[in-house]
Parts: sequence; structure tokens; C-alpha cells
Amino acid sequence: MNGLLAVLLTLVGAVGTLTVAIREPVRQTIAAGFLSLVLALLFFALQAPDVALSEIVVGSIAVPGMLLLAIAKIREQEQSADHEPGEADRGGDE
Amino acid sequence: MTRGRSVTALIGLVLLVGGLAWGATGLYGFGHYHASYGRIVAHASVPDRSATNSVVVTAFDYRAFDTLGEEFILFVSVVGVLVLLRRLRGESGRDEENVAEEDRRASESTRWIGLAAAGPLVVVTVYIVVHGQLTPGGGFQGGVILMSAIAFVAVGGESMVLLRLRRTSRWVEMAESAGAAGFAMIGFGGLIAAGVFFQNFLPKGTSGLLTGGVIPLANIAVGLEVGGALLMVIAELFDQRLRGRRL
Amino acid sequence: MSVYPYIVAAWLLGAGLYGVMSSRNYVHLIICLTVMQASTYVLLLSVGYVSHGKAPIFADIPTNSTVVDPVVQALTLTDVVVEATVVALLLALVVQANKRFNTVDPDAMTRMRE
Amino acid sequence: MNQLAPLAVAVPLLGAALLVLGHSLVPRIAAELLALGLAAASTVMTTLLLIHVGHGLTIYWFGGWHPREGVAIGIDFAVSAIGAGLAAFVSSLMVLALVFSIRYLDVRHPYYQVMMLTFMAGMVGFCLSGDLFNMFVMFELMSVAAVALVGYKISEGAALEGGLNFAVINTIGAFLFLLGIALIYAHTGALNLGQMGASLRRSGDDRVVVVAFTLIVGALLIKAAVVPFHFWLADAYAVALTPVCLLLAGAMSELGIYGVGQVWFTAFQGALGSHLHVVRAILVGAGLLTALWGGAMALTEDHLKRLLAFVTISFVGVFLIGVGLLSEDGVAGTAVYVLADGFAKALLFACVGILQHRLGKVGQHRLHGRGRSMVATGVLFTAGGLLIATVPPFGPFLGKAMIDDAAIKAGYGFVPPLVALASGLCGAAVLAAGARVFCGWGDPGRDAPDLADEDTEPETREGQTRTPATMFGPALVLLAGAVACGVWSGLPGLAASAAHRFTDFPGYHAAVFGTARHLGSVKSSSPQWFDYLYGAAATALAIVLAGLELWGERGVPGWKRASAAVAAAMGPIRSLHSGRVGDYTAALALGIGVLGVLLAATLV
Repeated sequence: MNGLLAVLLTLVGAVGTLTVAIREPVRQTIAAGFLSLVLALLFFALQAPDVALSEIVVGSIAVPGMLLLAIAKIREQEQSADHEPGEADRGGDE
Repeated sequence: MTRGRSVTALIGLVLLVGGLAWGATGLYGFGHYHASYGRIVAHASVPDRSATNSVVVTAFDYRAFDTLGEEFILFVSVVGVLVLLRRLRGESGRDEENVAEEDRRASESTRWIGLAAAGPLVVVTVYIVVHGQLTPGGGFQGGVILMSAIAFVAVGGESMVLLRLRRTSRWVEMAESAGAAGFAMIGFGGLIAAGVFFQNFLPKGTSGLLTGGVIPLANIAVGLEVGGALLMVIAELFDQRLRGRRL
Repeated sequence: MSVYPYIVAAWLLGAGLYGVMSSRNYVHLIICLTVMQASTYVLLLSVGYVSHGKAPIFADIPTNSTVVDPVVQALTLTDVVVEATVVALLLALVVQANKRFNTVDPDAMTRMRE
Repeated sequence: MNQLAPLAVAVPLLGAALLVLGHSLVPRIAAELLALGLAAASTVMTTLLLIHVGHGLTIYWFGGWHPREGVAIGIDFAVSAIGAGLAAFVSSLMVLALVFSIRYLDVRHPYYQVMMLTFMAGMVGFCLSGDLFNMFVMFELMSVAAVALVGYKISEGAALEGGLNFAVINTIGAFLFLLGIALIYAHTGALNLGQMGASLRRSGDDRVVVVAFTLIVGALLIKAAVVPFHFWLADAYAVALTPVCLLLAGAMSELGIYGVGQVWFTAFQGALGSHLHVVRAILVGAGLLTALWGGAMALTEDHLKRLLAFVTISFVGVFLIGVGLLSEDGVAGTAVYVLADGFAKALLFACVGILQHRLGKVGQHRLHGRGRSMVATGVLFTAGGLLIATVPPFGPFLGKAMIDDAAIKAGYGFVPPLVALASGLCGAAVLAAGARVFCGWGDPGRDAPDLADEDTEPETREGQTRTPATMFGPALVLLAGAVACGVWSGLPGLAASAAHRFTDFPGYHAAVFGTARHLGSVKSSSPQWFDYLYGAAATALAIVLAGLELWGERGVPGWKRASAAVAAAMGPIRSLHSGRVGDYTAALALGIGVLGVLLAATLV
């Protein structure tokens, strides 16, 4: 095993731990995106360019995008809940 | 965490992490992979399919049935998201004011920047998809990049584009399901033309883009499916943001 | 040193699992699940690694070169897709749950029981 | 004929994709008919496969990638009679579930049908696959579809909570499965079960094998909902649409147990066979715990669907005992039991669906006496209760008798009375509930008003005065199925020969790698006198306990104190079902850890 791999593996472990430790959703999303980036570098080093490419596009673009949209929605909901408490949007299908 | 949960969690974590580490360290050392499956597959992909990327050959040919399952995991999860985020009675709609408000947020210039970024990305997508069987990349990666190209436009144009997208989501959905159906059809094509499900039924070619038999077709189908699926999810989540905004 | 990747994989599993158990926010919990998933990527790819092996793509290298295992890479590709779908489905459920409960704290959503 | 194997999975998948593609062109009725047709097609195909397979094994290599140099390079379907039978059972349940859902208001065509078809395709694929990673993919396919189906009623908080718990726990299970696959692939160089088994047979056991086995079996037990991995099941099954429950309870839980048997007999038996008694003791122990836990919880439950969810858990425990005996007889008994009991549980869920359709409620105290006019449904429900209490000589009785005999043969003489106790508890819970709802017996509403009802919204336009044929018909068919399993005298013989094939690894390996090998004939056992005794005892226990539940407080001195003591003892166990995903995850980690330690102890 060469030094580059050892460094990248350590980095993956550390960033992974950090991602769990951060409890604030937006910052955590950014950490998760960063974790994907580090993972992708590791995969390149492990001679898996296809997987690395997928990991970059999924882990650093698609998943954070979904997460940020959902967080924005949840925040909005919290704000509006302050104005009108109780259950919003109850009812059957259209 | 309650006390009971902490104790259970601690013991469980120690056993699970320790157990996995204990088991995995019983393997051969890192870098000493020697099994024949990987070697056979790696060295057979060029003679079998004239395709140089043996990962893509494995995913789309040797183990194509796995990928069929995977495509439908994606497909059904999008259907699941559509159903779970469906509009209920009494839920406020996509009001015109919301649209207008969202619209004001995006300035003209950022919109153009977004559009400018999107063009090259689409070119990159096409390149990645059609070269899948030869170099790293393929339908899957291309699909996600296609999605992000449109997301770039969305960042520039903020909601305008995504709103239009929501309105035309019927087309995105059709592209997505056509991709999923297309991949299944490749399997059926093998059955009809060659007698075995997922058997290759196109010439393997010698070099260049038209190699790998059905693999390029599979790449295009997967690209459509993946790009469409992620776009649907993003658009649905975006639509959620506009809904319920009624202060 | 030759087992270090396996240890990292086990560590990631534990870190993610700890996050899931202790989470007070479903968005946080979902991200912890992706950390757990990273453990599967690391383990899969490292068991297929061959020292001084090349990527199993014969565009620029001779067809008889030593390469790493393409099978685990194909499996990991499938795994990456699963990540995206799990996140999408869970987020959809969380967004809806937030509408009903006005919270994203898993411990506060216990309306099924008193 | 071999071509039917891939088609049974691919046709519903293609149909699902085309349904979404043609979304706006397809009216609801067409979507329903198309889905029904596809499910029926799968049923026919898997049934034909079952007939065709007979005593052999049908191998289908996708893409025509036959093994090279003894190494499987593609994916195969290895269709055995057990796998094909289970697949046929799954798809026929799907037909009934789709008929049942015709009157459902809430369904979004064609998405609902698409999810159901994909769900079915995943389950059928799981039953037929002969490749470990492909089993994982199919497992994920059915999980993803099932999560969306469980969370379907988004206007109910409980449905979302149940869906979230289900999704998180099963996702963790999937990761463990995948880690196990990575380890065993590294160890054997194979994903094909036959090749893996041959390699493990040569290499023997070591810690990699033990840990991989723990992770894979643990993941399957999570899916099957064996204690302590069962918490998610009650939350999820209580809130899913009734037709979905039919499939979840009737088929999906069983697939986890099938998976355990499949990986043991093909792959791991070769390496861990020398520790057979340890593995057997662990699995049977977990099964017994699950059977009794589920039965006890069912008795304390008011919400009818949750009650049935715990009955499901209890029976999963019995299936695990059957397969966990790791013998041919055990597998044969489990095969019969899964079939008969699957029909019976689906029947009970169908009855609850009818109740919900007519009265709009699912809490038994709320429904007290309100089902008096629904005589036919009441009869069906009571019949279902008697069936799961293993009344002789019907299907569940026969299956349980076969499992009991296998247990005695393996030297576990204490298993039959405990299984009878579990069946009695489940039967009592169902019979007491039936008596309350359909006859108005016992005390009305002595308990606090259940919160469950306030949260449960009608799935159909409720308050109907008559039960539609699309709901009653399937229930009747399910009853007929459960009864027929016991009456049809050929079934034990077929199950025995299927089990013989299922447990025979050399035959499996020879079939996969293309060298033919003939199997000897097998003889099946028929129930002994003591089996009838156990069956009768369990039924009697169920009736007596149900009676005590209903009238014990008034009629039997001391019962009030006894039941209070039992309730107090059950309190801590009930509170473990907290609905909090963190608790469930902690229990899961501990459970897998303990399973691993117990197995690892065999190495020392």
C-alpha cells in the first residue's frame, strides 16, 4: 500500500466522522458533499474511475441538491408553523 | 438518547464494528486480490465485445440483469417520491404570486450564466454516454451530469426554469420511463433475436463508437432513465417548496 | 498496514450507525446513512484492489496488463444508485412527516402510541 | 419452457415502465386490468415453471454467459421447486391483492399499480435467483417499492412514521447484506451461490466466513422481522393499505426466511456444516423467542392491524424454527406452513380491510359489536383465527405437524409444546377480537379510547352497507387456499421432494455447472397421533384464552389479578416498541452483534 492511499483512507475516515458529528443540516450537507469528493479521490487511487465519476456526480451534486431543497422546505414549514400552529395540509387526495 | 438506548447502542456498536474489523482482517492483505472471476471478466471484455471498459461490460453485459434491477429500483423510487409528495386536498397550490415572487429572485444576468454553463455540460454528457463502453463513464454518470446541467440552468433562472420543468414534467417522466422500458427491451431483444434474455444481438464491431454490441444502447437507455429520474426528484422537491407557502 | 482499508470501512460503519442511533433530526439521520454506505464502497473496492494494478479499462493499456477487479466496481456502481434512491425516498417521507408532526426529530414522532 | 424464468420478472417490470410511459392515455380501469393481467401472467409463468421443474433444477444463464473454467461469469436463475412455488404463491397473492384494491379510493393510478408490480417482480426475482448479489438487488427492489407502499397514506402521521422506520431499518439491513457480500466474495471469489458453496466446502470455516454469514443472515432476519429486529414490522404493517398488507404479511416476511435457507444450503453449509448443531440452536432459539414474543404482544393489542402484524411476527418465528432445524424435514414442513399460513394471514387482513371498508375503523373496542350484521365476514375471520390456532386437519396444522416432527427428529422435543403455545396465543388474540367485533361479546370499550383510530383514515368510501364482491371474493379464495393445503394429500409428498432438492448441495452444484445428476426418491411423513394432540391443544388453548379475555373478569375468580400481573409483566416489553428509530437501530446493532458472538464462539 502506498502513502497516497493511506492518506486518502485516513481522510475518508476523518471526514466521515466529521459528517456524523456536525448536527446542523446545511453544514452537514456540505460535509457530506466533501466526503463524496474525498471518496471519489480514493476511488481514483483505487483504480476505479467509473465509480469515482459516479460518486462525484451523485454524492456531490444530486444528493446534496435533494438535501438542500428538503432542508429549505422543512425550514419554511417551521417558520409558517410559528404563525399557524397545528397540523397543516390535512386531507384526503384531490 | 435514553439510558437504555445508550447502553444497548454502545454494546451493539462495539460488537458490530469490532466484529466486522475482526472478520475483514482475516482476509488476504489489501492489494492481494487473486480470484479468477475478476480476472476472467477483465480479460474477456475486449475479445468478447471489443469494448475496452470492462467495468461497463460487466455492468451492462455479463451482469446486465443486476443493472435491470438497479434501473427499476431507481424507477420505482421516483414513482414512490411522486406518490409520497402528491398534493392533498386543502394543500395550497402553485400560486401565481409564488411564481412571480420566485421569478423576481432571479436576475436576468445569472440566468444567462446558468444557460451558458448548461451548453458545455450537455456536450460533455453526450460524450460520456456514447463513450461508455470504451473509457470511464457511461449512461449512469452521463445521466447525472445531464441532470446537473439542467440544475445549473435552474440555479441561474431560479424557479422559472424549474417551474416550466414542473409543467413539462410529463415529458421528463416519459423520458425516464422510456429509459427504463428501453433497458428492459434490450433484454427482450436478446430473447427474441438470440434466444436468451439479455443475449447480445448486435455486432460487436472492431473499434470506435459502434463497439460492444448492445452496450451503447444500454448506456443511452440508462442515461435517459437516470437523468430523468433525478430530475423528477429534484423538481418534485422544488415544487414542495412552492407549495404551502402561504404566509 | 495491509488491513487498514478494512479498518476504515468498519470505522465508517460504526460512525454512521452511531449517528443514526443518536440522531435528533431526520435529515442528519439520512446523511449518517450515506456515511454508512460509504463503508460498503470502501470495503467492496478495497477487496478487489491489486497492488500496482491498473484500472480495468484497456483503452490505453495493453490487454494483458495486471488490472484490479472490475466486478466489485460494477457492484459499487449499483450501490451508488441505491444511495440516491434511498436518500430521495427518505427525504420525501421526511418532508411529509414534517407537515404532519411539525418536527423532524425521530424521537418526537411517536403519535402511534400515547 | 426455461424462458419463463426471466420473463416472470421482466414482463411485470416492462409493463410497469410502459404504464408510466402511457400514463395519460390509460384510464384507471385499464391500468387496473393491465396490472391484473401482468400479475396473472406471472402467476401462470411461475406455476408452469413449478410444474416443469419437478424434482430437478432449472438453470438459466442471463445473456447466455455460461460458466467458463468452472467460474460463473454471468448471473443465473436457479429455479428449484421451493423457489418457483414461493414465486407462484407471491404472484397469486398479488392477483388477489389487486382485485381487492379495485374499490380503493385512495389509489393513484397507474403509480399504485406500478409500485405493486415492481414489488412483485422483486419478490419473484428474489425467489428464483441463484446469485448472491442479484438476490441483494431484488431484495432492494422489493424494499424500495414496499417503503413507498407503506408510506402511501401520507395524510396519516402514523403511515409516515411507519414508512420511515421501515425504510431506515431495512436500509441498514441492506448495508449489512452488502458488507457480507463483499467479505464472502473476497473469500471465495464468487457471487454465484453454487460456485461459492463449492469454494467454501474446500476452504472450510474461518472468521471471514463466520462474519460474512452473520451479516448476510442478520440482514435477512431483519427483513423477516425476527426478534430483536422485528420492531419496524408492527409500525409498518399497521399503517399500510390493506391490499399491501396482504402481500407484506402473506409473502414478504417469509422471503427473508427463504433467503436464510437458500444461503445456508447452497453456500454456507459447506463451511459451517461441522458446527451444524450450534447454528441450529441459535436459529431455533431465535425462532422460539420470536414466536412467543409475537403471540404475547398480539394478545395485548387493540388495533386490529397491529394485532395481525404481531401474529405475522409470531409465525415468522415458527418459520425460522422450521428452516433453522437445517434439515430436509424442517424445510418441507416450513414450505407447507408458509403456504397455508400465508393464505390464513392474508385472509385475516382481507377481513380487516372489509371491516374498514364498511365501518371505517380498526380498533377492536371501537368496533365492539358493530360487526353483528356482517355474518359472512365474521365467519371468515373466525375461520382464519381457528386456522392460525392450527385446528386439525387444515393447512397450518399440517405444516406445523411436519415442523414438529422434524424438531423431534433433531432432538428438540421441547419445541412442539412451545410452538403450540405460540399458536394458541395468536389464535386467542384473533378469536377474542372477532368475538368482540362480530358478536359484541365481552366488555365494550373498557380500555381507554385508542389513539390508533383517530389517526386511521378510511381507505375506501366507508359506511357501505354491503361488501363488494371484489373484496369478499379474494377473502373466500384465501380461505379455500388455506383449507385446501391441509386437505390435499399430495402436498406433503411434493414438499418433501422439493425440500430434498433444496437441501441437496451436490445436486445443486452439478445442475448449475452443467453435469446432470439424478436424485433418489424421498418419502414424506404424515402427521402422528401426538400432532393431532398438539393441534387440538393449541386450538383449545386459543378458545379458552379468548374466552378468558372476554369474560374472565366477570366469570373467573382471580383472573382479574392474574391478568393484571401479566399486563404488568408485559409492560416493559410493550414499551420496547417505542416507535423511535434510534431504539430500533440500537436493538438491531446489539442483535447482530450477539448473533456474531454466538457464531464466532463456534470457532474457538
